[in-house]
This record gives sequence, C-alpha cells and structure tokens, in this order.
Amino acid sequence: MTELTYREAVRQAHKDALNADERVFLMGEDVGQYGGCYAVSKGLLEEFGPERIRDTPLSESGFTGAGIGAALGGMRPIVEIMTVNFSLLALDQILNNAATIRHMSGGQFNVPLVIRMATGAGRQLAAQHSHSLEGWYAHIPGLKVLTPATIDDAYGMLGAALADPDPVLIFENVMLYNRPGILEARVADIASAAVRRPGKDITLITYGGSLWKTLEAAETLAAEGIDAEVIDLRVLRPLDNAAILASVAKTRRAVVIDEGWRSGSLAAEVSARIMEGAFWELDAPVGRVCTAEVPIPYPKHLEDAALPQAPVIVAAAKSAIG
Amino acid sequence: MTELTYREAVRQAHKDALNADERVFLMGEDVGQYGGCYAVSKGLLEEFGPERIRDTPLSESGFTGAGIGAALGGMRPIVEIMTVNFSLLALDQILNNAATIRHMSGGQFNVPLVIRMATGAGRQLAAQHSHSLEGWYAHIPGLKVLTPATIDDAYGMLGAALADPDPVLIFENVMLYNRPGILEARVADIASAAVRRPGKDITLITYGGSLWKTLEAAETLAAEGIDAEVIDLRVLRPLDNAAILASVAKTRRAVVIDEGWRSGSLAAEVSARIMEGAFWELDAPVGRVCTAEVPIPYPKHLEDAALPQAPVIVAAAKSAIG
Amino acid sequence: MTTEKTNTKLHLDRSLALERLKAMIRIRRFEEKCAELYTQEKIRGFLHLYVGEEAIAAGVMPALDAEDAVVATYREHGHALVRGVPMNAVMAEMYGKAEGCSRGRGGSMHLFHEPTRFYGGNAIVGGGLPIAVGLALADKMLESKRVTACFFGEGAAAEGEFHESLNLAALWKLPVLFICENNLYAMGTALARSESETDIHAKAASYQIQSESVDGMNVVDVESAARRAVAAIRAGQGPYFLEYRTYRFRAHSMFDAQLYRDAQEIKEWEAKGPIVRFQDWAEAANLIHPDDVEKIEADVASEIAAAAAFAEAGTWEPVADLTRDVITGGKQ
Amino acid sequence: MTTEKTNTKLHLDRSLALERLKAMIRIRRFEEKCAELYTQEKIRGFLHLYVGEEAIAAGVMPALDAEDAVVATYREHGHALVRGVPMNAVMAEMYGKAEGCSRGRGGSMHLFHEPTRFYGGNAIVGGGLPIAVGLALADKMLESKRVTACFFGEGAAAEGEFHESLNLAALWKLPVLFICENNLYAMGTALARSESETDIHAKAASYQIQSESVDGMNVVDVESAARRAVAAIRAGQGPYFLEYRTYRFRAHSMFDAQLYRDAQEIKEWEAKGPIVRFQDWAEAANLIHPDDVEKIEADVASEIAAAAAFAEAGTWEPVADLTRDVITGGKQ
Ligand SMILES: Cc1ncc(C[n+]2csc(CCOP(=O)(O)OP(=O)(O)O)c2C)c(N)n1
Ligand SMILES: Cc1ncc(C[n+]2csc(CCOP(=O)(O)OP(=O)(O)O)c2C)c(N)n1
Ligand SMILES: [Mg+2]
Ligand SMILES: [Mg+2]
Repeated sequence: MTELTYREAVRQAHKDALNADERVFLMGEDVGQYGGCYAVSKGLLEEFGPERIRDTPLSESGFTGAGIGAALGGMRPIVEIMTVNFSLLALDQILNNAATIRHMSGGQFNVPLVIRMATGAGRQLAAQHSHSLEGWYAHIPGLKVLTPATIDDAYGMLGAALADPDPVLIFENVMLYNRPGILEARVADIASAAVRRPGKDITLITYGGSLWKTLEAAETLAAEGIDAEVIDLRVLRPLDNAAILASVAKTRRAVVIDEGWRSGSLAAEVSARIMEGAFWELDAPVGRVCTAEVPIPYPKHLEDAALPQAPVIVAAAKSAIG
Repeated sequence: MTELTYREAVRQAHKDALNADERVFLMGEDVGQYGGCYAVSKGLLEEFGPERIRDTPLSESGFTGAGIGAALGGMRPIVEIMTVNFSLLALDQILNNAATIRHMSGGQFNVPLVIRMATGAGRQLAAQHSHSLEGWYAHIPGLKVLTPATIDDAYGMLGAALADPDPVLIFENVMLYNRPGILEARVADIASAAVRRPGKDITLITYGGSLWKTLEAAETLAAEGIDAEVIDLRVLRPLDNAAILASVAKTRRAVVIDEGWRSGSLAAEVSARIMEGAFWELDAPVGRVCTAEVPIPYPKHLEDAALPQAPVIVAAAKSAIG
Repeated sequence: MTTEKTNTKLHLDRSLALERLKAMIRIRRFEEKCAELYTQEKIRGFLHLYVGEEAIAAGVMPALDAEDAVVATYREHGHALVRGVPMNAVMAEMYGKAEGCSRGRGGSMHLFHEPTRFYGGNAIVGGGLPIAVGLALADKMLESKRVTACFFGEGAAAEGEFHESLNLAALWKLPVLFICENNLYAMGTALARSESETDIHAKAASYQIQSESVDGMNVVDVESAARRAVAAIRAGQGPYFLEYRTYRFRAHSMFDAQLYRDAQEIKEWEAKGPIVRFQDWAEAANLIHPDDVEKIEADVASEIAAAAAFAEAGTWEPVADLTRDVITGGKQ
Repeated sequence: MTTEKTNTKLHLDRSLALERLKAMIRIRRFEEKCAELYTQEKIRGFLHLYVGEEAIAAGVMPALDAEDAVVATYREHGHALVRGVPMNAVMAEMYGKAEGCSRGRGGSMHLFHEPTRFYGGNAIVGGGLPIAVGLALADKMLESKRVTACFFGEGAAAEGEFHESLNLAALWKLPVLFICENNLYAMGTALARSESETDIHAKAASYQIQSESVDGMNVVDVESAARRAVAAIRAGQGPYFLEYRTYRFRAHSMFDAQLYRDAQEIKEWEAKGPIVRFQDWAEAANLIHPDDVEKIEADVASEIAAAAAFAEAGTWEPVADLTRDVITGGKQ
C-alpha cells in the first residue's frame, strides 16, 4: 500500500474501470492530449487510445447529451465536465433527459451515465469559476450525487457509479486533488454516510472539501474538551437520513458545514430533516456554516472569508453547545 | 375596479410599463405574432410594434444573454422564457453573467433585467414540462426571485422589478393565469412577505400557486377550530426572515408548503431559518408539504398525488398541532 | 414496422403503394381520433398533431432496419405508429393508462418503446439531437452498422444543441440521420423570422455534412431520399441531413389560435397534402383502386376503434407506485 | 484609447507605426511582468497570456470609437490595455487590490471598465457573445451608431451560444463586430480535433454574415480589416465577422504542460511574431528607427514598474465589505 494523491486515486479508478469493462470510455474537454484540466486523466490517452479517451469540442450540452445517448446505446460513458461552473450549459440534458428518461419511459430505458466534474472554490478563480453546486444538484430526482472526500472514495466511487444503472454525478473538490493518502478499500458503497470521527458531544455534518476543515475543527474542539462526531455525507442524493438522525439522537446537537451558498444549501435540507426527524432530541438549534452569499471574489482574504473555515466551524459548534 | 384575470393583470402591467418607459421592451419566443404561449402578451404586438414586442428564435441562452447585454446597454428588457423548463438552457447566462456581473465588475455595471417565466405543474404536461424551480433559483446570490400569487402582485411586481437595478426573475404559476380578481393596489413592494390570513394557532408558509391551496386548507382547519396564519412569501430571494420569525414566534408552530421537490426545496431553507431563529419558541417541529421526488407523471391521479394538496396541508397542520 | 432490408432504390409496386398509403391514412385517422378524444378530455396535456406531415414518417421508417434507433419530438405519434409501436400501446399512453407504451407516465409527448428502439418523445426542442449523437457514438464504438434517425422541426435549428450536435456527429463521422421536418413554423414563428439563413439544408453543409432538401409532401421522394441517406451512412460516410419541406395543417397544439397565418395559406397546402396527392397519383397510375382506399379506411377505422377501446379498458397505475422508476429497482 | 475617428483607410505614417508598435510591446512586457509576478505569487488564480496575439488588440482597438463597446474573454489583458483601461488599474486588479479596475473582485479574468465601455473579462467560453448581441441590440433600438466588438477564441465556435448569437445578430442586423482570435488551440485541443469545418470564417457565411479571414500576426492587416468591418457595420449592414489567424506562444494558462504541441511548432510561429515582424518591416521601410524601439521599451518599462508599484501600494478591501455589490445599494 503506497501513498498516492486523490488525483491519482481517481486516475487509477479510471484505469481499472477501462480495463475491466470494454463499454467504459471517458469523454470531455481536454481529457486526452492535454491530459485533463486537473491532470486526472494524464497518461490515459496513451494507454487506451483516442476512441476511449475522447477529447470533445467545447460543447457541454452536446457531449453530455451524447453521453446520455451512448449510455442508452449500451456503453458505460464517463463524461467529464471540466468544472461544475460549465455544467450549467449542460443542465438541460442532465435534468430534462438524464434524470427523467427512465421515469418517463415507464422504466424501459436506463441511463447508466457517470458525469464527473471538479467543484469548489479556494484557488482564487473568482466569480465564474468557484461554484459549489453539488448540493444544488442534489435537488433533482433521478440523479445520484456523490462527493468523494477521501482517497478510498476518490477511487471507489467511480466503480460504484459505473455499476449503477442510473445517472450518477461525481463532484471532485478542486482542493483535494493534491491530497495524499493510502488507498485501503477498493470498493465503496454509494448509499451511506460515514462517521469519520466518532464523538459524543455534537455532530458535525459535512461532505467533500469541507470534511478536512471539519476534522481540523473537531481536533481544536477536542483540545477544548468537546468531543465532536464528524459525519461525511458522501452521497448527497439520496441522503442517508438514518445515519444523520442516529448521530444527532446520540449527541443532541448538530452543525452542518457546506461549501454551498447558505440560502437553499444542502445544509438547509439536512437541518430540515433533523427538524423533522429529531426535533424532540435536540438540545439546541442545528447550526449551519456555509459559504457567504456572494459570487466568490478573487482576492485571497475575501475568498477565505467567504468560505467555511475551521475557526468558524469551531465557533458554531461552541455556540450550539452554549 | 373591474374584475380581471391574473393573465390580464400581467398583460396590463406590461402595457403600463411599455407606455411609461421607452427603454422597456419584451423579448421571447412567440411573445408577438403568436400572442404568447400563455397569451399573456396577446395584443401587445399590435399596440407596441415588433421592435418592442420582439419575437425570438428558439435560442434561450442567446436571447437571455442578449437581455443581459441590452440591460447593460441602457435598455430595460423583459425577457420571457416560455416556461421554467426551458430556462435550464439559459442558466449559464443567468448564473454566470446576470447574477455576477455587478459583483465581479466591482459595482461598475448593473444588469437591470427582468426575466419572466411560467412555472409549475398541474396541467398534465409530464416530466419535462412541469418543473417548479423557483425555489431552486433562489439559491443564487445576485438575483431577486419573485412569485406573484395574487392579482395585485401579478400586476405590481413587474413594475417593481423593472425599477430594480439588478436582475429579477418573476415566476408565474401556470395554474394562476385564469384566476380572476380585482386589482386594488397598483404598487407592489418586492421585499416583504404578506400575511394573507391572520391566525394564531399555526403558521402556514407558502408562495405562488400553492397559496390558494393553503388558504383553502386554512378554511378547512378553521372549520375544525384551528386558526391558521397564512404567509405568502412573495419574494423567494431575499427571504423576508423577519416576517417568518414574527409569525412563528406568535403561533409557535409552522408548516411550509412548496411545490418544489422536497429535498433541497425552498421549504427546507425556511425550515432551517426557523430552526436558527425561533427554535426556542417552537412547540413542534416545522413540517413540510412539498412535491414528491419524481419527475411529474402525466396521468392526472398521479400528478395530483405528486403535488401539495389541501388535504395534505390540513393533515400536516394537524400533526404539528398534535 | 416494415422488415424489408435497407435498399436505396425504391420499386414502387402495388403492395408498396398500398402500404405507404395505409401508413399515412393510419396516422391521419389516429390523430383525428385523438383530437376528438381531447375534446372529450380523455386525452389531456399537450397534444401536437402531425396532420399534413405524414409522408415523412411514412417514407422514412421503411428505410430503417429493425435494429436502428429513432429519436423524435413531442409531435411523434406518426413516427411511433409507422415505426411499429403498437397502436393500442400508443393510444393507452395518450390516455395515461398503465398499458401505454411508457406505462402511462409520458403521455402524448413521451412515447417510448424498447422493442423498436424508439427513444421518445422529447418535449424540449433540440433536446433529442445530442441523444441521437450519443446513440450513434455507441454504435460506432461497438462497430455496429446501426443508424440512428433523429427527427426535429426547423425551429430546433436555432438552438445551440443543434449546432453542437451537428458538429459532433460530423467531426466523429457518426451514423446519424438528421431529419428536419421543416413545416415553416415553430409555434407561431415563421422561419424567416427565426433564421438569418432560411435554407435549412444549407446549414448542414457548413458542418461538412451531406444534405438534401426534399419535398416532404411526396412520400415517394421522402423514401427515396431516406434510402439514399441511410445507404450513405451505412457505407461509413458519416452523418446525413435531410430537410423535408412540409406543412402543419392543424394548430401547433390544442391551445393555438393561429393568429400568425391565414386560412388561405393552410388551404393551399392542404390541396397538396401528402395523402390526397399520393392517392390521386397512385390511382392515376393504376397502382391502386378506389376500393383499396375504402378497405384501408375500414381497416384503419376498426384498428383505431379497437385501440380506443383498449385504452378505455386500461388501468390506472396505483398511486402507491408514484415514485416507481425514478431510479432503478425501487422508490426513491 | 486612441481617439482618432473611425476611418476605413489606414495611412501608416511614422506616428501611427510607433503607436502600434508601442501598443504591442506594452502588452508583451506587461504580460511578461505578470508572469514574473505570478511566480512570486503576487498574482494568483488563472493567468492567460496573450503573448503572440498582440497584433489583434493593437489593430482592432484603433478602429473603434470611444463610445463603442468591447466584450472580451479571460485572455483580455491586451484588449483592456489598448482599449485604454489604465495600466495601473489593470495591474492592481491582477493583484486583487481595491484600486483595481474591478475593485479587485475580478482578477485577471474579469477586467471591467465603465469609462471605456469595457464589459469584461468573461471566463465562460462563449459566454460573452450573447451579451455583445444584447449591447448591440440596445444600440440599434436606441438608434445610436455605436458598435460592439466581441472577442473570442476559435474554441468558442463549437459552443451553442456561438450559434445562437450569430443567428440573432444576423437576423436582427445588429451592429456587432465578431472577432475570432483563431490561435489554433483551445487549451490542448487543436482546431481540427474540435470542428468538422475548420475554416472558421466560413461558418459566419452560413448565417449570412459578412466575414473575412485575416493574418492576425500582421497588425496592419488586422487594422485594415477592422476598419472595413466597422465601416460596414456603421453603414447599417449588420454584423461582421473577422477571423484573425494567430498563435499563442505561451502555455494556455500557468498550469499547462503543453503536451499537445511541440516546441518546433512554437518556434516557427515565434519567428513570424507580430512584434518582430512589424518592427523589422517598419525599420526597413524607414518609418521607425532602432532608437525609437529603445525609447518605447524604456517608456513601457517605467510604466510597468510604476504600475507594479501602484499595485503593491494598493489596499485590500476590508473583509467587512465581503458582500458589497452582490446587489445594488447594500449587502445581501
Ligand atoms: C427548449 C424549448 N423551448 C421552447 C419550447 C416550446 N415549444 C414547443 S414546440 C415549439 C416550436 C418548435 O417548432 P419546430 O421545431 O419547428 O417543430 P414543430 O412544432 O413545427 O414540429 C416551441 C417553441 C420547448 N418545448 N422547448
Ligand atoms: C464553457 C466553458 N467550458 C470550458 C472552459 C475551460 N476553458 C477555458 S479556456 C478554454 C479553451 C478556449 O479556447 P479558445 O476559445 O480557442 O480561446 P483561447 O484560450 O485559445 O484564447 C477552455 C476549454 C470554460 N472556461 N468555459
Ligand atoms: Mg416547425
Ligand atoms: Mg484558441
């Protein structure tokens, strides 16, 4: 077991999937000759050739729709949309076709399509290149939405998504690509949340890039005698209600940490579910630490201020504990 | 004061705006010769001519972006996207340009654009033509999101939106167009929620097409001795927090009724805000009545079952009262 | 669905003539029945009739093989019927019954049928084109000889998805047959008010796609062109684009007051309607006889009556199954 | 910004030659400084250099009037500088300082400037085209004679928004100057791997838009074409499309390993670079002299040094203002 980065784990998952199933192919802008905008697919073109590592023109709607068609036609496409910011151009295909075809065909046609995209802020890419819309996508019935945060999930979720008969969106937080770790489990489920740190005083619920900030906050809290449980949602649609409620029933307090803009965030949904499922167990209102409601500004100090950060998580946890 | 329909109120608002300000024009698919897909703009072409009642090709992204440009260039465009279902094709322009330009230009450029669209289910138009995404749009900073439910708002909100220096989205629920009423107030604010029925036992919070079902439910409850307060949010972004919290502080119970799909609905945001702002005042968990998480099916009985209905609202209110 | 093998030359003998005429009459009468059922509120939602355009579906489908795929629009009853989706299943779908070809979930705009590879039924203008490209991409990668036929209106040509799809298909030399049903109007928008270049088939050329503009009111021309196109595609020449010039005799949907065109224009087109024209010609050429038509009409009438009865007798899916098939294998 | 009136004929005298040469050198040195500042982490985020393409901005901007509008991409430092956005404000923006032309909010990809009607700085490929169409629509409705110049790369031509925008502009005869900077690559994707029709300016013709393909490495040709185009637009002929053939000498951004092209190709293009070529020609034609170039270099160097100092001395916007300007008049 050697150390590898999140990026390498995703790349290895692609290699293994491409080797395991002839129907699998990767398609997207600059996945081939350029090596992938975040270098995820570097080297794959040489190994698998241009048919299976397929560079596309700048046509997000067109090639995402083509992914849907190819999935209907018997293939197992992985569509890479460079970043979530460009996925808006493909949203009609994702919502009106990928997410609905199974249902509106009365169950006749499946769309076994995997769409991967980078998400998140933190690299000073400003207002049009820093969205965190994975929680937003989780609103759409018919989709599964995954947010791998660990090396194991970076690797394992791709295979699980490919095995799923329905469209699956995988959001890779840009700040995680360089993160190193050890690949331990080769198989990931895409149904359940994970307790990343057990604790008894408060539940911190998060996913994706914010997991690591939350774990950092949990350590700070531990130093101050507060034992936080950290839940990594992993799958934003469908949410693992049972895991959330079980933890809150134990700790009686919760804070949700979410890189999405606050209003209409996934954190709101989690809070509402705790309201509905654990209101009588709560000793304090569920808190939210989200991104400020602003298109992300370019300067570092403002970008940092806009995003969830460990000290703010710590403060929110303390205020929930009172 | 004569009776008119919601459709006529929106039409009259257009006429008055077109007469009041030369910079105002309406642009969209079939707004002219066809008379508008929901007949809102019928007769306007004859009255104002093809420059100001401008039929566009099927190019949602193109003409919405053109609306942004025309707004930047000194006009006051009203862009009609036939229905929210097609607005996904224009989402890149709405989110990445309309909502961000003021901010990312450091406040130099405003986008005084109004985008109107029909929204909602109930006409058996099935999976691709029945979305209720207004709550989803309310996630985006930089936009204002309006949901006129009454004749007064159908009329007044257009003028208020045109007077606003920033992009405003107006969602007209398709089930309301034929609703008759009297136009009373000619001016509408676009900042506050409205109490449509005062009450003391529970707060029912809703907006748009669901307002009337909720009022109906309130009457049923009244017959059973439960005095519900009904709040029409009117503006989904920014939400009128104060109005929500003031009512809940009084009634200590609330149900949110929202035609959006449940997970990630606006109702979740409202619930989370009550959690944050009125947890200690609550005598019961906040309930949600939302649309089932399914692309809307064509048959009437299934469509009805998917959407919020008065009996379900009544049941939710009763269960909150316990 | 016709089962004859793809063949570029069209030998128009009596049996073929009868078959094509019947296909068109079958669509026409079926839709007339639908319009009637709509006023009876048996069929609800949007209903887009194909009346006047039947020659296209009737002429194109015989050029396809059983293994080929079809992607259509919300104006797709005709395509589904000629492709071979059983009329009973189509009619039950119009009613929203569980016996419908999409189990009632889709309605008029979303006819789907796995056995004939009929991929809908898409209510988003232009939304089907990328899907067709993808189906063809799958076929190319699987080294199959299948073709994907993609139908859309001329209004779709203004959408960005049209542009992206044509480019992808041409760039990757995919086996897509693009079929533009140019009926001159997109709802109330006449072609010249939506396109700077009104010669639709010329657009295809700008993507280096072979294309033809064809009289869509003449079923023989329609079929000949479709056979040429399918042959070229199967020969590995990449996509092919056919513009069929046609006309919609009825309103866009059941909600259209038709303010944008006058009755005279409709009348002129009706005079060159695909059924009357083909029937007259075939009778004059002695390929068919008046009593053939009577027989067709009678057969079709009883098929339609049976379909309506089938749909009437169909069942409503239980509300408990509301969230079935949102995702595979269970409720969400 | 140059203030001379729009003029189709280009009289290339000494002062003009010096001006164009300086414009190009000014961009080049500014960006070299930016690259240096990037390695020092003074500039962060994405940084897309225009090196090799300077002749286009330098040649097009003089053809515009002060009242005209400009819409550009994330590779827009050169456009902003020649258009007349003060270098200090551009450099401060690169730093993210409050004195930047977008108050630091935008950074390299989002230069905006109201006084010169510079509408950004758009980081979504193709996203600026509909905006340019709208600006031109406003001008047409206001019966003004203004032109909107819209810059984009050849990669954008595959996007649906390109298609929709060209059609709208042509259909409505809007005063848009479309300027395609065809540098042969979209990130790592060579033109032939993204377009079935690689002749970009031919695309414009399919929308009935007047178009030309021009050597983008020759500032004189660039300007002449731009003047012709602007004159045609102002004469009410509708949109005009210019394809400038050029080449990007540097990586796409600071994160690009350039696996997709070889050093030899870059070298060949560098030899025909816009600055070296124009300078050699103008010297040979005795329009300018080597010491002119020295003076330009010296002036530019001190301007850049001053801009960097200005940016260094600039201030960070207080965190308390984070949500300023999300909406007008206050925080959200
Ligand atoms: C993206 C999108 N925009 C708008 C509509 C509304 N709409 C439905 S059909 C139609 C006209 C389409 O015309 P055309 O493509 O020519 O097909 P036809 O109806 O004439 O067969 C419009 C505007 C839609 N369904 N999808
Ligand atoms: C819609 C969208 N898709 C993808 C990207 C990522 N991206 C940024 S620049 C670029 C290449 C654009 O190439 P071209 O239009 O030729 O302009 P150039 O960079 O060569 O000047 C890509 C793919 C983007 N910014 N926007
Ligand atoms: Mg049409
Ligand atoms: Mg390029």
